[in-house]
Amino acid sequence: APASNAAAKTITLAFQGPLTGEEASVGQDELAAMQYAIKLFNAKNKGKYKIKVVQADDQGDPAQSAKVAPGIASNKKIIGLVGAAYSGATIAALPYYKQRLLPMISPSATRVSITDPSAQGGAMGVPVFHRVPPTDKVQGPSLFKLATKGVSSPKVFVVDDQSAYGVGLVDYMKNSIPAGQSAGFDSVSDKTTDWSATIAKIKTAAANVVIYTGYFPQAAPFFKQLRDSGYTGILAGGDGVLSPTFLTLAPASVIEGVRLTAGTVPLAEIDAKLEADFKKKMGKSSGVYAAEAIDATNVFLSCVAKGVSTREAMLKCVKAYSGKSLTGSTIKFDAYGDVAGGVMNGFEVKGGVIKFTGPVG
Amino acid sequence: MRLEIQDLRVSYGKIEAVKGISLVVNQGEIVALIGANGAGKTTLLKTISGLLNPTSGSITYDGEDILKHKAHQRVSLGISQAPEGRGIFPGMTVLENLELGKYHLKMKKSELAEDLATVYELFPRLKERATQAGGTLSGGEQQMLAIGRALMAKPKVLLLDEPSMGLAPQMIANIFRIVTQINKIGVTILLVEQNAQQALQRSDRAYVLEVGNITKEAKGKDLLNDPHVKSAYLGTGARGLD
Amino acid sequence: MSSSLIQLKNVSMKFGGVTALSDVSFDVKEKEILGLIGPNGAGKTTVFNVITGVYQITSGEIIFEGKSLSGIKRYEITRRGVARTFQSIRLWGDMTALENVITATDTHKKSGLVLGLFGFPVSRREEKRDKARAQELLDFVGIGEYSDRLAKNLPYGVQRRLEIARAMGAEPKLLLLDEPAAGFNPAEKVDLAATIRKIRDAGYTVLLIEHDMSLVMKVSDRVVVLDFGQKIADDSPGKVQDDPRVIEAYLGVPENAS
Amino acid sequence: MINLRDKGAEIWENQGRVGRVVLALCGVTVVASLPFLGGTILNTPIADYESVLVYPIAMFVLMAIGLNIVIGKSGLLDLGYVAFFAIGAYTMGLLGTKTGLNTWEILPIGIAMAMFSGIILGIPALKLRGDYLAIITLGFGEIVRIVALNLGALGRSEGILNIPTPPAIFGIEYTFDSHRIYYWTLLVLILLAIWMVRRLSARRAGRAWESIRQDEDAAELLGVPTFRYKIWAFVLGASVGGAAGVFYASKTLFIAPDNFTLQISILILACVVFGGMGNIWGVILGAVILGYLPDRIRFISDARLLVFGLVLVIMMNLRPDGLLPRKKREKTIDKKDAT
Amino acid sequence: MIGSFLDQFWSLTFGGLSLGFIYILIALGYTMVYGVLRMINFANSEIFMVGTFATIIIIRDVFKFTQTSEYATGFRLWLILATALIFAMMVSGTLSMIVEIVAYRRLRRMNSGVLAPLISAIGVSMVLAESVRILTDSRPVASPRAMEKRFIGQFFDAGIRIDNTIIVISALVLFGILMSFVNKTRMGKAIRAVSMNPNAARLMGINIDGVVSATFLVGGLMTGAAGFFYVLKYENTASNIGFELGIAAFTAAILGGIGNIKGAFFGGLALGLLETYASFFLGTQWKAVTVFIVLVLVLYTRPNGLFGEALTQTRA
Ligand SMILES: Nc1ncnc2c1ncn2[C@@H]1O[C@H](COP(=O)(O)OP(=O)(O)OP(=O)(O)O)[C@@H](O)[C@H]1O
Ligand SMILES: Nc1ncnc2c1ncn2[C@@H]1O[C@H](COP(=O)(O)OP(=O)(O)OP(=O)(O)O)[C@@H](O)[C@H]1O
Ligand SMILES: [Mg+2]
Ligand SMILES: [Mg+2]
Repeated sequence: APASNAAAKTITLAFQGPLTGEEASVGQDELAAMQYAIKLFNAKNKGKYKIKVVQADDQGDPAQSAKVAPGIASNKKIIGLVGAAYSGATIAALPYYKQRLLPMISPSATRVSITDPSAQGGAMGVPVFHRVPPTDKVQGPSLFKLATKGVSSPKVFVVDDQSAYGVGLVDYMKNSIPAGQSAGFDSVSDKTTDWSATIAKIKTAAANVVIYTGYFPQAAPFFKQLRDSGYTGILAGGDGVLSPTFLTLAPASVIEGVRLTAGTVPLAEIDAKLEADFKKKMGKSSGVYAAEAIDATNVFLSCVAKGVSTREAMLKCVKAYSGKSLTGSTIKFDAYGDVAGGVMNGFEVKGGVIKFTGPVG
Repeated sequence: MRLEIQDLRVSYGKIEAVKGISLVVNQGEIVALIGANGAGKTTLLKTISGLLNPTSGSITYDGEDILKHKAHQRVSLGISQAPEGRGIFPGMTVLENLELGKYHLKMKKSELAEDLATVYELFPRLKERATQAGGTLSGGEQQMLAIGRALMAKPKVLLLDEPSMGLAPQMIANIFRIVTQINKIGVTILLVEQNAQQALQRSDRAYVLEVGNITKEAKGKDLLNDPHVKSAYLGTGARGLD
Repeated sequence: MSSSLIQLKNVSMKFGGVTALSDVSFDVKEKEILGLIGPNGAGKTTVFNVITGVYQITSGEIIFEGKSLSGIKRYEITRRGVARTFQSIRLWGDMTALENVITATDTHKKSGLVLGLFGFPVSRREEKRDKARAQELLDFVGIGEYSDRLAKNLPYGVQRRLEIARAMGAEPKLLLLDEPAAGFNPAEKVDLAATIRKIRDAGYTVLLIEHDMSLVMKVSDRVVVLDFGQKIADDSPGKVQDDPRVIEAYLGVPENAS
Repeated sequence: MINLRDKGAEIWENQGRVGRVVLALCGVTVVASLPFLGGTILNTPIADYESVLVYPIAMFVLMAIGLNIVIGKSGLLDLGYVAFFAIGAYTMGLLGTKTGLNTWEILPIGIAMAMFSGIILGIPALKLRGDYLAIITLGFGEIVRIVALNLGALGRSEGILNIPTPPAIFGIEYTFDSHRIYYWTLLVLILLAIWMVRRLSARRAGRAWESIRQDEDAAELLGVPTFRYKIWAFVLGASVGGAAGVFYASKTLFIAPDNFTLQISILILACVVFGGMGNIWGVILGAVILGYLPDRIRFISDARLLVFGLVLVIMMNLRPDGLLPRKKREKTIDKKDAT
Repeated sequence: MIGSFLDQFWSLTFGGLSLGFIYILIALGYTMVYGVLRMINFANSEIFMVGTFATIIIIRDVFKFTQTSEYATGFRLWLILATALIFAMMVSGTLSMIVEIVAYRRLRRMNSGVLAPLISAIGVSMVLAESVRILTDSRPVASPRAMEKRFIGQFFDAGIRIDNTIIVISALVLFGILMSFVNKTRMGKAIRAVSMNPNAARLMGINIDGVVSATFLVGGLMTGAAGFFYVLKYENTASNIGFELGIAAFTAAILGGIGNIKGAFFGGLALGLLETYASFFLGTQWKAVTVFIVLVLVLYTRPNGLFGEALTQTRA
């Protein structure tokens, strides 16, 4: 990069998510994706801008978030925040960002209540909060639909990981399960390693569709153990599972045919070259929510390119933004900060890669 | 086998408990060490066995500097101690406690039998209680166990810290007999005792220790008649009580 | 004779196969020094343990000031007026000598917590008085100069005396001393004998376990002898000393008792 | 290394009444003016300095003082202290959102709830010793979290939202971002807790706890009602934790089970031991440092917890009794038992 | 519910058993150290975690398996398994000894009580977990499957799978070796002696440092083996798995009576089964609560665990 460019305009953005501790993988992956988007942006603008990223590590914990947020909020240089990665941390941080009007775009906080005017707290994210992925409200029913697609008499067993994300998905899915199609529910700590009991329940219930609403680190061993126990039905999961790393966590035979939903698409599926480039530039393969994080960053960056350099302008610009996501769908935020008309995409693991199977409609 | 201590100083933090002591224990001797509470007797014995490190001075055994050996190595050299407070392993049975006395000898169980029999003969109570946990023994029984255990080690030099403490009169007599007996079979003995009367009678030589210093050295029997010793350690003759 | 302060009635104590006490009965009269002797393992310390509630007796009854002690919590027994020393020293090593005593003195005071939290904190004056009393007790047993030293760093003999002072701190009517003279030289034993007498003269009743015959015979008003968990004698010191059973079981053929 | 504790105690002892009052006032003033030092070297990168003063620092200090009663004073190894914090917080969360009660009214209720659960836990647990007690308390801490995670009434993993801030008191207004006000309020709570602990432990109760810690059997046999004192220690510790919880919930407006993990219990324990178990000033110092450090070293980003761990290892090895150890090395003697 | 429980009884039992055996091995890591130092070795969970990574390194990097590789068979399979097991044990054993030197030794020499080492071990544990997290990019890592998970038999309705069988049998063998090591050699006695009275132990000629090192080594070996079996069964690991499993194994050790090898055995089994049954009956989310309640009940009636000896046998 031309370091000589003294005219480079310095723009500071922030990322908030878990960067250390137990949950670090999610945040580290999103951060890498954000930095990747910035690299691309810089390459395109040839040193016109100098984009700095403040890393606000909240360990995925609301308590940590509450002390980081005021610091980020009062740092006037920061004009946009990618994050927070987790809904709980988002909620804890919101009061501060709202007060200082710091625009935020989350790649992965999907809790409905943040943008739902009828929820407790009444769309508490307005006006600063935006998010790229569709909410649990959209994803829950879609996931169910995708999982049962083509199954003549589905008996669905749903397992959540006790996280707000997983439980939320189940809550919104429940209403859309037709009578007689439910085989049961289980709620399993996200630290679980042995799944025998859950598997026994699934077998007892003679389920032929199993949906896991949680993240890929647990999904892989769960699916593995389930398959190894002789289960032959359908396996499905939400965007928490949709990670390239997921593919490395279980034998190809086990995860063949796993159905997944997400608002976006893994980089490799969008374009294998993109993923290869990512790996080259970032030194590791892209992670879960990579596309979302890139999309979120791009929204800010495109505003920067338009000359935005204050929070007020940024907020305005984000609200007015309309552009294409990596997948080609339109990103445009509604009054509550959700992507208007967000659709869920369906995926299936085929031959060791995650294949896009079209929107779940 | 000669234990020689030169100018030994030992401190607990800033307090010096042993202030430059020199003494000698010759092969085959019984040497008694008497002194009031807090004189530093226990400290001296602990330093010899390696539980404490001196600040200066030297201890040689058989001409060899033993300060460079750690406590557990000194046991292999043949120095064994029945410590103050007995040092029983409370959760182990009497038998296990005794067996541990032979730990450093790496013996098979069968090889224990003979020595075990000897100890049991000296202290029949221990045999009766072979399977009782050491920690539940009575005070005197524990004392017997501690001495028995030290004997199991087949020491060349035996350090006894108040072996008669807590024992019934009959047993005390017994203990001193035992001390003489094992001395006869060649064990060198350094004996710390409050029962100065008995100790001095049985010992070849004796040292008097006062606040960290040696103030007298003489033949045991001679000290019995020393007026100062008499008044300070023999209670002007035990008769004074009657 | 004055009335008995504590009575053991047919007390037995079994540990699995070991019978530590079998059918033992005796009493301790008020303001008396009762010597309790017997060979090692005869059951002397066990007597202390059953009185203070460490063990629940297998059968029999223990009566203190007319009331049975069975089923009473250990600390309650102390509060009723029984305190002991330990054969193997059990001081609170990381407290100073003085604090060891004051802690026991607190026994009879109202709980420091309720008072401290909701009422007045223990007043400075009262605290001062307790301290003074504890210091007195240390002086009384002759170790006043050690009051500021941590108990664990004290020489053995001082620790033994501190055990006595601490037990006295609990203001017992009955003081149980378990081999207080162990580790003392004869001269110190003479001192200790005087101290024990002083204790009695100060109004305590003393039950004394000791192996040093000259000491026991000198200070005791009466002596009870145990052997293999059974009482074999209960009489004045002089008589006990001459009792052939006692000689056989305990004293042994008198060695030149110089 | 110089013995800070003894130096401090010496200075204190050499003062008369007036001198002590002056010293104490100076101390309080310095501490109370900490929020104004945000521009100095003390500032925490990224995280907000004043928020860090409130949570974790002041909050940790309060909890560490509470835990110190349990572990430092009476020697009970409690690995589930966060439970009381959680109970206080959830009491605030539930009552604050479901009833009209305000923070000041809920405070005593939260404390009472925590104390009550302290008794419930204490009765079976305090019959156990050492590490058995540790695992039971650890389990209890987890249970409280799991119950919160699974009970609909407690909001499950979504937690409780919109918890009200305290209403104005003495003309002091509380808003969610008035960190200084919260800090000063916490300071008052901390002073109260210090006062309580000192009042309780300087004299009788302190000695009783100390004796229990060192030899419980001997204590019981010399008339100390050990079980009662242990329960008391537990309950008092719980009350401080509960108070911290109530106030915490009322500050963050939003609580979720994730705020009350076992890690918090462990951290608070680390504060206590790191600072100097049993010595309230040490404990406070420990909590300040361990609360502050992770945020001060945010500039090392990825490795900051690693560094934090290293600091624990190194400092414990250098100062096993903590930064400001429990009182008393004897006046003339250092404790170095050569054994 | 009961009916379906009976249907699933044997598969639940097999699942619980093999989990139980993994608990046992980790619990032995805790118990060995506790047995000699009377301290909870908080870093043991990370020693386990490192053992799982050691296993994966052998399978993935040395024998070059990937998620799409053919399964190994015959001699090659056993060679791989044996290499991985031994390597994991060695790595964990060595690490365990290092932990002792770094976190415990100095403090032990200073007689510092139990809490300082506890915190120092927690520090070591953070350092280990965070280092591995950074090295692995905060991601979970899977072990490619080297061995086909065949069913080698049928017991009532439940299939008996080869990996579970291997775990149970080898864990039993390891346990047997450990038992005889501790009981038959002088070491076992030395360990107990040191734990009861270190100074008296030195007077018996016992080298305390040596004994302590050896127990950490043995505990580490067992924990490392657990890491291997864990990977064999679950084929997954991450920098943060130690914590949860460590707590579980520690609970097992307490349940059985900590410091007691037999206790670790039965505690581990009991916990493995209890967790599995309780998850099935009461819902997985109440598993930990059930375990806690059972633990309280057991300890209330047996304050030293199922097999624990009273630690303090000194009398008043
Ligand atoms: N751990 C310790 N810390 C500090 N001082 C100690 C320690 N142990 C002993 N001392 C002090 O060292 C001095 C010598 O003590 P030592 O135990 O050697 O005496 P002793 O002659 O054996 O007495 P006794 O006859 O009472 O057993 C005493 O003043 C004692 O207070
Ligand atoms: N908890 C116990 N379990 C088994 N045996 C016990 C227990 N407590 C005491 N004993 C036995 O009971 C007997 C009496 O013990 P006690 O301590 O009362 O003896 P003692 O008369 O005080 O002896 P000493 O003079 O040696 O102190 C001893 O043989 C002892 O081993
Ligand atoms: Mg001595
Ligand atoms: Mg006795």
